[in-house]
Amino acid sequence: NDKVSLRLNWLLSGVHSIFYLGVDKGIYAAEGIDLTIGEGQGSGRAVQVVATGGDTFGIADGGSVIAGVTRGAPVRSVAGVLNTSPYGMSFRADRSVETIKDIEGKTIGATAGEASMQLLPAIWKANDIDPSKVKILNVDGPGKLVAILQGQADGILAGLEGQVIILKQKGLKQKVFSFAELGVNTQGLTVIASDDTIKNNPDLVKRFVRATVKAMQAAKADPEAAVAAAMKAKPQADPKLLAEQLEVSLTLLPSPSAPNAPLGVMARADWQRTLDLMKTYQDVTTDMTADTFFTNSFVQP
Amino acid sequence: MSASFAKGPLKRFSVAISLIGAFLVWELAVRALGLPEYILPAPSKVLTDLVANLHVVLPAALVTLQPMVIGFLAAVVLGVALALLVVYSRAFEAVFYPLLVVLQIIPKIAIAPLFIIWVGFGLPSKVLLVFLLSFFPIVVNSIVAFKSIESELYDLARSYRASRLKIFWRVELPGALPSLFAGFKVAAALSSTAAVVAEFVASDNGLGYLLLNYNGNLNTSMTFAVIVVLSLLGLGLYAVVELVERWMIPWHVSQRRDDFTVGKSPT
Amino acid sequence: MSASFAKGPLKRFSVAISLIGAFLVWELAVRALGLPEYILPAPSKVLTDLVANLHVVLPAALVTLQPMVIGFLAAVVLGVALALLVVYSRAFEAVFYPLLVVLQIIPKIAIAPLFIIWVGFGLPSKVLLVFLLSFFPIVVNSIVAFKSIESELYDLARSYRASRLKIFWRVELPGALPSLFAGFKVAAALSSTAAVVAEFVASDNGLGYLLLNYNGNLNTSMTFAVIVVLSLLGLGLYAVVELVERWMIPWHVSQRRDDFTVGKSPT
Amino acid sequence: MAEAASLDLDLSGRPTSGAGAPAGVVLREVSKAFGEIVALERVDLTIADGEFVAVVGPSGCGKSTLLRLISRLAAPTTGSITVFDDASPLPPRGMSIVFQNHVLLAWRTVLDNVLFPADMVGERRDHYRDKAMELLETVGLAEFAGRYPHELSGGMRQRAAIARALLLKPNLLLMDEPFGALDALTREQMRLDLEALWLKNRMTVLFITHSIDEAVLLADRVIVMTPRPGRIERIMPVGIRRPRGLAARRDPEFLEKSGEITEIFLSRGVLHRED
Amino acid sequence: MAEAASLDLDLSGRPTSGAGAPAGVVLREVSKAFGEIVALERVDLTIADGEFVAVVGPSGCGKSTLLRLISRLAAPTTGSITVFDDASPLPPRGMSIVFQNHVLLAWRTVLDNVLFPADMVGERRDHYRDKAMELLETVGLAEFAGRYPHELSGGMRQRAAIARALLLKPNLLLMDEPFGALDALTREQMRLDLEALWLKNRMTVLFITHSIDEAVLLADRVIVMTPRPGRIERIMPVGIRRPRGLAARRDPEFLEKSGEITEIFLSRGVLHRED
Ligand SMILES: Nc1ncnc2c1ncn2[C@@H]1O[C@H](COP(=O)(O)OP(=O)(O)OP(=O)(O)O)[C@@H](O)[C@H]1O
Ligand SMILES: Nc1ncnc2c1ncn2[C@@H]1O[C@H](COP(=O)(O)OP(=O)(O)OP(=O)(O)O)[C@@H](O)[C@H]1O
Ligand SMILES: [Mg+2]
Ligand SMILES: [Mg+2]
Repeated sequence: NDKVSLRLNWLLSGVHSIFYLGVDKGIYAAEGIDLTIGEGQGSGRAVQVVATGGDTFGIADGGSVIAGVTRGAPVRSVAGVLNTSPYGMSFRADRSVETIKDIEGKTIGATAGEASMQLLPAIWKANDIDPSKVKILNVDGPGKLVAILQGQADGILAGLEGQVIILKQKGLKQKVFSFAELGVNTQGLTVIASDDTIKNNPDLVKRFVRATVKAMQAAKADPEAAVAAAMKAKPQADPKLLAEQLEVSLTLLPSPSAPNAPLGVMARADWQRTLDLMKTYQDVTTDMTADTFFTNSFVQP
Repeated sequence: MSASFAKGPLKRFSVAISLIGAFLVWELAVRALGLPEYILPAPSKVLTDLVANLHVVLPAALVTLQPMVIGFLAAVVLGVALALLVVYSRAFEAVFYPLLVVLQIIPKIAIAPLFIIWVGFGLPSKVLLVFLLSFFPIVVNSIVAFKSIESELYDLARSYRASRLKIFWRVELPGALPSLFAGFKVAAALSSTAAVVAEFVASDNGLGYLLLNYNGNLNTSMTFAVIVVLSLLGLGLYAVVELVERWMIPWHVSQRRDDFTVGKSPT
Repeated sequence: MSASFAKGPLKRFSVAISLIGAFLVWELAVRALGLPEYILPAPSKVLTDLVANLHVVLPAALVTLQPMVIGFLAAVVLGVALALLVVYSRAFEAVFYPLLVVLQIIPKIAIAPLFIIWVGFGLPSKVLLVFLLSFFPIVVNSIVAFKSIESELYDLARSYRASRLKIFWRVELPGALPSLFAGFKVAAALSSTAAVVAEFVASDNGLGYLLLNYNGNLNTSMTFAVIVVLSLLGLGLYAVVELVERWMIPWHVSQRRDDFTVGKSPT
Repeated sequence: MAEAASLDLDLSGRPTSGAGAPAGVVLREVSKAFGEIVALERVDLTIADGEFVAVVGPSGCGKSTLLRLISRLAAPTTGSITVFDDASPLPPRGMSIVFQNHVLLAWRTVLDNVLFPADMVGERRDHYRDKAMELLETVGLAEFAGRYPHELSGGMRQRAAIARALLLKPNLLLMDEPFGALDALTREQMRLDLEALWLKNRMTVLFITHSIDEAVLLADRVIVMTPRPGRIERIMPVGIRRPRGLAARRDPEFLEKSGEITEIFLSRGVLHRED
Repeated sequence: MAEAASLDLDLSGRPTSGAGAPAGVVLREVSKAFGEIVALERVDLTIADGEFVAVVGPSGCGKSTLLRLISRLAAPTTGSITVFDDASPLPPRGMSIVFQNHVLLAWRTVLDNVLFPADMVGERRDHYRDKAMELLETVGLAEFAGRYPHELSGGMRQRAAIARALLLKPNLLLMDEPFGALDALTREQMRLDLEALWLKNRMTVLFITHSIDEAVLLADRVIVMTPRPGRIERIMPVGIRRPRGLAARRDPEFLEKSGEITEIFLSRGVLHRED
């Protein structure tokens, strides 16, 4: 059996229970893979660690893959997990934000450096919003939650499968917009591997991707089992939270650009849009094409 | 007469009393102000949650304790050694001391990700971070300590042609202990913070990891529970350092204040 | 003879030389090992990027400098004052010193989000965090400093019925300066880290904010550029503290080593 | 207490007792113990205002302890002390002490050390600068005014401490072996200077010394103490005419009194007559 | 250098010069300056092995500096020094010093302070415990063996330092005003004890004192120094028969020699003849 490690993009959350389920049900083992899962500290970190060979595979969002690859990190996305962007905005229901236009004059909490914040200019542009009328409050993750709960912020940037659910659990009535529906869908979470692994051990990648797709299917079929598998590995987690997060994540698996594509297959359009947005709104300059960053050859042999 | 006030068992009591007092004030404040749990949970809630999750928190505490203690001990040994080099060798002082200072001033938290890439996730990078965060107070205090030793004591030792090693063990070390311990205490107090920071960046277990989890989920009462446990670890290390201090330097002025009349000045 | 080696301009040179040396080692390492930029950018690249973005980094540096300096000064004043209370009043020592220690040991980084709620966004919460992170080394060192003052000096002052205030200004403070400055230095070295942590938690400008942004974009070379600037701020504060020390205590043993023969021991 | 309060108005700092007879230092049944070590036992002593008293006694007999008690820097274990009719536990106003081990401030120059008392009583240093330089001249340290204590020899440090004690014209001067680190001749000179100063100012002086000759040559009365636990063995008045100067060494009373004190110590076994 | 190396084999630590005549301490044209302050100027001095030499001179004339140079704790500005034929700049083997200000280790009991030299030369403390207690007995501190220095009086500290210096049977004993903090009688007793010890062991002794009498009573030769810049004014041999004991005070040579030294100082203006 191949000893393989997977670096998650963040601490355990609902979507990750897919992988724990895969281990628990022996899906990876059946492909001859002995998998260890390690939680992570952001997609960027996962890109760095996979690029240097610290871990065999990683989970990272499309933006981080582009940022890394354009700066020389030898990695590539080999399978899509969340093909719909999980980025979103959540508002307090009592602040009368009915349409996205109502955001003018409001204060939203965001964390410096978080990917969704850098896409805000695209949101403004796509929805004809005057950026000078929106006040941004910069706080870290937990601070954001407190700010909206306390009413210091009218809304926050919140992951659809993450903080939105936490806020719901805290009893907050919210009005949620997803970036995808606001016209700014970027490539969501993907499985990445280093160029080395892809070149020297394509079979391993193929087996890993195949198992991952099977795990996604298994999780769709039995979300409760997935949560149970995650709880087994991480007993301190909150099963109700995981279940709700997973439920939302499962709705984000397909891309709106290609709603009927098989699980794991990424849409070039999503990558292209992500790349364009980053070139326009972030300090990414490159002549690389969208195909440099991903390949569907392992999902669709 | 006031000399006997805070001594012996009463002294130890007073620590407990002031802690309990602080907890009471906290509980009352939460109730009186009706603070929601996600802003400041009541200590009673924190305690019940902590007890309910002991099976998770205790193993994590053990995981965190390791880099804390190892990193601290490394900082003590290497910090004192570096200070000696700085004090003895002008060349070393000229070349490496600035680097030490720079190393300290660089915000380790910002470059912590590099450690992971270099040293890997887990214990080694945690130990390294704890060491880096806590060795500087030791170096600085040790330098002051060694430089403050009266030159007459050196003269006495040298008049017997004592070797450097003997001078170190019999004159410099005992003479420097009071200031050395000031550095050890600051470092001990920093080490729990350091361990948790290390786990923020480079770990998937331990109290820092739990903290990130609970914090991310806005589970404030468990966040506080972990902070309490973490603080207890830190206090434990600090208390051990203070105990060792009391045991090693019973002769120091700061320890024998009875015939010493500061603060009872007549005017 | 070796006494004159590291003095005067040479000493200042040696700082520069050792820094330049460190940069050279870094550059060579990056080239020799062929490290990619996303792991460790070469200093030359960092420098050019920094220069290109000075218009962004400099204003941010000014923003960060404020909480750093204000928080540090607050820590100096309040830290020394608290130490005096601990040294003078047994009651205070018994009740509040344990709380001080606990306050220090609690990982502030973990409860930083709460500060924002309590103190508000922006400068106040940053100052508070810098203060909390840097005042403890000052308190501990000050306590040692004040407790180590020879009781004979107190006797002398008291024999003239000197007021507490006079004893403080004329005896305790000058006598305690060497140890006080050890604490100040440790605190100064911590203050840049503290400011950046504060900005991580809650800020929409400053170097910490830039750091988060560049880090998020995997822009390692600008990340390092910001770290360099941040370190320079910290070094600047540290250097100011050292200058003040040299100016205030030219008489201290640690400053007059010329007729002092440690390290040139014959054996 | 009411009396003490009213005395505060007397700016000379030297109150006189109501009855008109000037009282200096009065010790009644004073004892001092450090744990099991009894340093002083049941000492009764009265020093008149303006009197010059010397204390002699074997090493470790409690002389320095006696000085600390009178200065109120330490409290007696039992017994009562009044200084200038004041029984309060505060150091008396107008007191100066020369400590046995000099006690100079390492961070001040010699001149600033001599000016230290001015700082302590809240007077402007400048007013005393000339006086301080004059005193340094007297003790032969004028050249070293700008140096730091660590640059002085042992005897020079002691002289600096003496100059400091004289800065504010004390009316109670407590000296603990003030000439102990001086060579015989500098010592003789300092003795002459001190006598001259005393004749001019008539302050109350308690002078601890380990030289019997010095005690007899300087004092109106010599207090002879026994080995630990310290008690007063004898109080010996010395009537030699003043100024005594160098000539006093040839005075028959000098020879007689110093011989007598030596005899006391010999009889006490402080010195074994082995030859 | 070759000679020095071969001497290392002499475990007695006291080499003799090749010619057979024992050489103790030799100073040639030795000067020492601290910045502008010239402490010693062109000092030439030879002390024979086993000789007892005393140094007297006014306060600040450079006596302590002379001791530091001979002990090799400080280097001369110019000139050369050999000790037991050894010109290396290391402190001589078998040397013990009594420093002017005692220098006790605050964190050690009196007994452990006396045992300190054993630690320094790497001998087991236990071997010396009896010897140390005996020495403490001699200086009258046996009771205080377990106490810390801050619990001692000034004179008691000095006696502890003397006991320490004698622990290892030094063959070169440098004493800087060792009896300065002692009362006249304890001092006399210590003088007798020191003479007895010297007669037994015949170590080379350099004895700095501010008592002319003490110098004449103890020494084979008395070195008289001038005020700063310190030079040797006169070297005066003292031929009084040994053991000198208490009786020596009545010896005509004692009176003659001490009078002569006093005259030197008087003529030097150390003491003003004002009456
Ligand atoms: N702080 C202290 N703790 C314990 N014992 C003390 C303390 N101070 C003094 N003593 C003891 O009190 C006794 C008297 O000491 P004191 O200093 O008064 O002697 P002294 O007469 O001045 O002697 P000397 O002439 O040697 O200076 C001594 O036995 C000493 O050990
Ligand atoms: N470290 C130093 N720095 C500057 N000057 C010094 C230093 N040590 C000694 N001196 C000077 O050297 C001279 C001689 O000092 P030394 O201590 O040898 O005198 P001494 O003869 O021992 O005097 P005393 O009898 O007072 O102890 C003094 O004028 C003193 O000021
Ligand atoms: Mg005394
Ligand atoms: Mg001297």
